[in-house]
Amino acid sequence: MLASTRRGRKGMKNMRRFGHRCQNKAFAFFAFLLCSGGSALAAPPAPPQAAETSDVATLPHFSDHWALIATNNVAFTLYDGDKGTILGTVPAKMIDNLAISSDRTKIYTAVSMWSREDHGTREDFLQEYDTPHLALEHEIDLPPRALAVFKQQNLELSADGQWAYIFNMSPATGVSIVNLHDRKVVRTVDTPGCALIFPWAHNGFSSLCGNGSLTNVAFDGKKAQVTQTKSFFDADTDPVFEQSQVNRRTGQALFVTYTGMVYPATLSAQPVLGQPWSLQEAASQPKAGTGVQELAWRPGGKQPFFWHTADNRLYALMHTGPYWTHKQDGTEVWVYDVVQHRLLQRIVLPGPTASIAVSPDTKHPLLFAVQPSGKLFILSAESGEVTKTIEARVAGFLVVPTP
Amino acid sequence: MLASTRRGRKGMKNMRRFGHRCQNKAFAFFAFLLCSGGSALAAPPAPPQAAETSDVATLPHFSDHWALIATNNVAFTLYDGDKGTILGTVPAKMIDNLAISSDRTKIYTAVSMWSREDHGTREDFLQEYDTPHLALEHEIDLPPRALAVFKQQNLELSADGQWAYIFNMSPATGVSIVNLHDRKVVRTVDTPGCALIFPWAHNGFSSLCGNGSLTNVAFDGKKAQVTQTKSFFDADTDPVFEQSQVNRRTGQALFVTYTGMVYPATLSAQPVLGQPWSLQEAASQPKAGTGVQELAWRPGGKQPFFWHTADNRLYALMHTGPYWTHKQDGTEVWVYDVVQHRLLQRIVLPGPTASIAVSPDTKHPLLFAVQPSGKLFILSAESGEVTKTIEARVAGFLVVPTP
Amino acid sequence: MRVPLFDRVTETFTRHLASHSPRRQFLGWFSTFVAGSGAFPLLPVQRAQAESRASVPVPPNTASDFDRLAQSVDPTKCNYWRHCAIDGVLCGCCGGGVHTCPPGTQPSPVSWIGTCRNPSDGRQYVIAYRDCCGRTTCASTPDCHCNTADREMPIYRPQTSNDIIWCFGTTSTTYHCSTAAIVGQA
Amino acid sequence: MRVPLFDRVTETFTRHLASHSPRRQFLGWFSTFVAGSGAFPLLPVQRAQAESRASVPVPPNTASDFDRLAQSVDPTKCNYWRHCAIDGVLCGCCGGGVHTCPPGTQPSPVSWIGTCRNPSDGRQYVIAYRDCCGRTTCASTPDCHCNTADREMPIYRPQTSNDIIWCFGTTSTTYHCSTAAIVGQA
Repeated sequence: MLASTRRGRKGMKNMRRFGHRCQNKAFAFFAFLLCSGGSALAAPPAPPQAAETSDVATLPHFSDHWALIATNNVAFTLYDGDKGTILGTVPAKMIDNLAISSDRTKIYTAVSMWSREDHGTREDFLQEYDTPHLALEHEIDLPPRALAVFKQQNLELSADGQWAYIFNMSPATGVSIVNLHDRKVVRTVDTPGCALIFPWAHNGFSSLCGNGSLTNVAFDGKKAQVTQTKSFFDADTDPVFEQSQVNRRTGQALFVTYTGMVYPATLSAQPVLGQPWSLQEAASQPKAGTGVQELAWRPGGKQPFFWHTADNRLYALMHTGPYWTHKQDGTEVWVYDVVQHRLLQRIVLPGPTASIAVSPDTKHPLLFAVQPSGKLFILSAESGEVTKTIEARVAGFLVVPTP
Repeated sequence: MLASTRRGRKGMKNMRRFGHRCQNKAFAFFAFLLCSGGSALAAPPAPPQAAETSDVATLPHFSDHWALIATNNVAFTLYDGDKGTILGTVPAKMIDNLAISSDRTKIYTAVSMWSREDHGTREDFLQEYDTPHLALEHEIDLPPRALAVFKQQNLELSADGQWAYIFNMSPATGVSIVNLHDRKVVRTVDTPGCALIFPWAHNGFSSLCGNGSLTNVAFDGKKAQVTQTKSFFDADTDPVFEQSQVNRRTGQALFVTYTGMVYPATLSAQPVLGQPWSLQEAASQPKAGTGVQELAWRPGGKQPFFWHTADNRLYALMHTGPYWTHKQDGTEVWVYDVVQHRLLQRIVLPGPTASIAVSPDTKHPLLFAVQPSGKLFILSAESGEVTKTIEARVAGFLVVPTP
Repeated sequence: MRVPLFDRVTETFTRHLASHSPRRQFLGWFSTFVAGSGAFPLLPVQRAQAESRASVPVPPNTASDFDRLAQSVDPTKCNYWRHCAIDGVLCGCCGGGVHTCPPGTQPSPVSWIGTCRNPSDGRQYVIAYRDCCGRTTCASTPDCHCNTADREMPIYRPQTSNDIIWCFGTTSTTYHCSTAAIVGQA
Repeated sequence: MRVPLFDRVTETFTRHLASHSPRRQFLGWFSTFVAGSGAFPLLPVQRAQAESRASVPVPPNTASDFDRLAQSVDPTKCNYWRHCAIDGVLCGCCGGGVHTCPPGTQPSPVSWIGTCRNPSDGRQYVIAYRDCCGRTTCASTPDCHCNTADREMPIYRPQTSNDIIWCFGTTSTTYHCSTAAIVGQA
C-alpha cells in the first residue's frame, strides 16, 4: 500500500516537473522532444530507477590475495590486493593485535581498552570475528596484555584452531593461553625474562629470552611444562629480531638477527637448531658485523620479514647502513631460498618501506609494502612490478592469511 | 645512598672511557688534549649534567592568543598562537564539543563514548577540566546528546559560569541544562522542531527553528518558560547558518543566512530583532540571491564566522560561487564593522580555508585559519600577514576564549 | 528573485512534509517513511539499459554546479550523481555499495535526504543518505570523503541536514560510512 | 670482529644489570632504580655554561651515525643528542619538555633506557625515556615523531626496548608522549 501511494505521488511529480519544463522558453527544442511524448526518440523512455533496499555486504571465503592492514590507529582495514579496494574494517588500535585462523573463517583481535577512552576501567579481550560478516561474535576476557606498538608475535594461534597465545607484560612477563573452542583463558604461564610467541606444530609455543635462549611451553589443556634451551645467540651483541618468522603448521622457525644471521629451528619442548646462515653471504657478500660505522646491506623496518612457506622463500626488507639501523625503512626486498640459503631475487621498492607481507599463494603472489607516509604499494612478488598504489593511511602492520 | 653509589660508578666509567680513548692511535692529538688532563683548554671541564627529575608542566592563565583546535578525531590541541607551539591536549572526538568558561579557568567538553570503543554501553558526559593542569576534575552525567560533526552551537555556557546548555537529538530535540556549581543536569527542556543554543545575557537561551523562528527558554533554576517568536527568516529559501554568532555577555546575536543576510537580535524571552543587512551590500556589491548559477561572493565553510565583540567586528569566511555552496572553503576573510554595516578589510588567505577564529584581544588580534588538509595558519588579523604555518593535522573546529 | 525549478520542486516536497505532520512527530513519521521505503519490491533494474542510451543533457541554466558536472558511472566518486548532498565517507569505498553497508555494520533505519538529478535519465530522485553504523570510521582513501551541499539545510531542518550522525535505532550509534539509496522520484 | 668502544661500554652496563639480578626480579629492581633516580637532588645546572664552549668533536670512527649528527641545542627535534633511542612523540612538542610531561598527563615511574653521547661535553649519559601517560596520543606535527634505535633491543630485553608502552604504575596506561631524562653518566 505504501508502495502504491508512492507510485501515485511519483506520477504527479513527474507531470508537474515536465509541465514546468515545457513552460521554460530557454528549453524550447529540448522541451519539445519531451513534451511531444518522446516520439522523436528511438526508444521509449526508460522507467525511473526503483527504490532500493538498504542491505549489508557479506564476504566470500578469505582470498589468498587479501590483507588486513593497520590504519589510522583505529582499525585493521581489509584490502583486496588484486583490486586495491577495501572490503571491510576490523577495529583495533596501535597497541592491539590481529591474527587470522588457519581455515580463515575467524579473525581474532587481542585488544585493550578503557571504559572512558583514555581513562576509566581497563579491559582486555580476545575478540572473535567471523570472516563472512566481520561480525564481533565473542569477547573473551583476558588478563592485562603487554602493550606495545604493532607486535604480531604478541598474539599467535595454533594451526589446529584450538589455542590462542597472548603475551603479557606487567612488567613481569607471561603468556595467556585461550582455549578457542571453550572461549576462555585456561592457563597463564610465567615466562620470566622471555617474550613473544612462536607456536609449535602441536600444543605449545616457544618464547625468546634475554639471554639468547628459548623458553618452551608445552600445554595440551591439562598441565603446562616449561623447558629452556641453551643460549644460541648473543642478545648483547646481535639480538634476534622480534619479527622472526614461524610456520605454525610445522613449528619451524627462522630467527633472524640484527646483522642478518638466520638461525633455523624446529620448535618443541626440545627445539632442534639448524645450521645458521647469513643473509649477506647467501647474496655473495661479506657477512655484516656490528660496527656502528660498518656499511652493509642489512635487514630492518617495522615488519621486515615474511616467510612464504609454500614456496619456502624468505622475503627480507633490506637497506644500506651500519649496525643499530634495525628499525630503518628498507629500499629493497631480497628473496631467499630457505633450503639452499641462496638469494633468488632483489626487488627494488618504489620508496622507503617500513613493512612487508606476501600473499600465501604460489601462483601469482602479491607483495604488500607499506611506506611510513601511510601509502600502500602492491607489487607482483614475481616481477617486482607495482600493480597498485593506494593513499591508504596505513601503519606498519600487515596480516595476511597463512597456513 | 643510591646517589652516591651512582656517583662512584660514574667515576669509574669515566676513567675507563678515557683510558680507551688514550689507547686509540687514530685520536692521538685529540686524545692528548684530554689525556693530558685538559690543561690545554682555557676552562676546566664542566661537571657532567646532573640527573633530572620527571615533572609535569602547568599552564599560566589562559592567554588571549591561545586556541583549542580539533585534531585527529581524538582531541582538541591547545596551541599558543604567538609561538605556534602546542601547550596541551584535551580529549574529544569529532562528535564531541568543547567550550571555555568566561573566566578561562575551566574547559568543558560534552562527550559521548562507548564502554568498548565502538560498541558497549553509551555514556554521555560534560567533562570539567581545570585550565592550569588540564586535569579532568569532574564527569557530569548527561542524557544522550545530539551527535553531529563539529557544532560549537551544540554546547554553550552562560557568561556567569552558572549554566551549561547541551543540545540533544534522539531524534526528538531538546536541551539539557547543567548547573555548573552543583555539577548536575537540573532540567531537560523539549525544543520540538528547533535546534542549537544561543545563550542570553542571563538565565536563558534561544534556539533556531525549522520554520524560521526562535524558541526562547528562560530558566533561573526553578521553572523553565518557553516562548516562540514569529518567523523572521525563510528556512526554505535562505536558512540561517548554524554557526551564527552570539555574545554570551549581552545575549546579542548575529544570525547570518546562506546568501549573506545578517539579522541582528538581542535574545531574551522576547527577542528584539534589529535591521537586517547584507554582507555583499556592506561591501558595495549587489545582494546575493539563491540562484544555483548566480555567482557572488558568499559566506561558507565549516566555521565561517567569528564575531570579535571587543572590536565589534564580524569576520566572515568568503568564497565565490552560486547558492548551495554554504559548506565550500573560503579564500578570503571579510572584516565588517557590525554597527556601521561596512566592510573594513579583505584578508586574502594562503589557501582554501574551512574554519576561522580570531583572538579576543584588541591590541594584536590573531586570525586562526584551518585548511581542509589539516594545515593551520596563524595570521595577523590587522595586516593579514601569515605569522605561522603548522602541519597540525587539525580539523575544522576551533575554540578561542571569548567574554 | 527567480527560484530555480528544481529547488521549487524540492521545497514543495519538504513543505508538504512539514505542513502535514505536527513538527513534534515529524521525525518519527519520517523514520517510518524512510524505513518503509526499504521494503519496496525492487523493480527489474533498467539501469544498464538506461545507461546504454546517451545521457540526458543537463539544462544549462537551471542546474547546480554539482548536477551539471555529475556522472552516473562510478558510485565510488564524490561526483556520482546521487552524492549531491552527502557528507561523509562513501560506503562503496569501504566494502559496501551505494545502498549497501560494509560487512560488520548496520544501516540506520532513518536518514537525511537529498534530491539529485540522474544525468542518464534526466530525472530528479529523492536520495536517502543512510549511514552505516556500529563500527569505527572507515579508513578509506581521502578521495572517498565527500562533502556536498545541494539543498542541504542546518540541523534545525534535520531531514536535509548532513552533519548529523544518522545512527538512530541501531545497536551502536558510532559512524562508519554513508550510503545513497534511491527512495523514489522527486 | 672489532666491537666499537661505546657498544662495549653499554654492554658492560647492561650485562652488569643482567648478571647481578635474578632475571625474574630484574624488572622490579630496574623500576626502583629508575624511579629512585627521579628523586636525585638537582645539581646547579651547568648546561648553559657547557654549551657556551665549543662542542666536543665526535670521534669520527667510533660513533654511530646518530651520535655524529646529533645537536645539543633544540630538544624538540629528533636529532637532539638524548634522542638516540627514542620511539614516540616528543613531549617537548606537546606542552611538556625533555623531562617534563605535558599538563594533564603522568610520568611513568619506569622506563626504557638509552645511552647517548652529549656533543657539548663529549660524555655518554644514560637516558631514561619515561613515557607520559593517561591521555590520548599527542597530535604533534609529524617532525616530532621520532624512531631511533642506537643500542635498542627487542622486547625480550625490555629495559632497552622502545616499542613497549612504558606506562606501568600510572593511573591509566594510555600513551601520550615520551621524555628523555638524564639518569647519570654511562
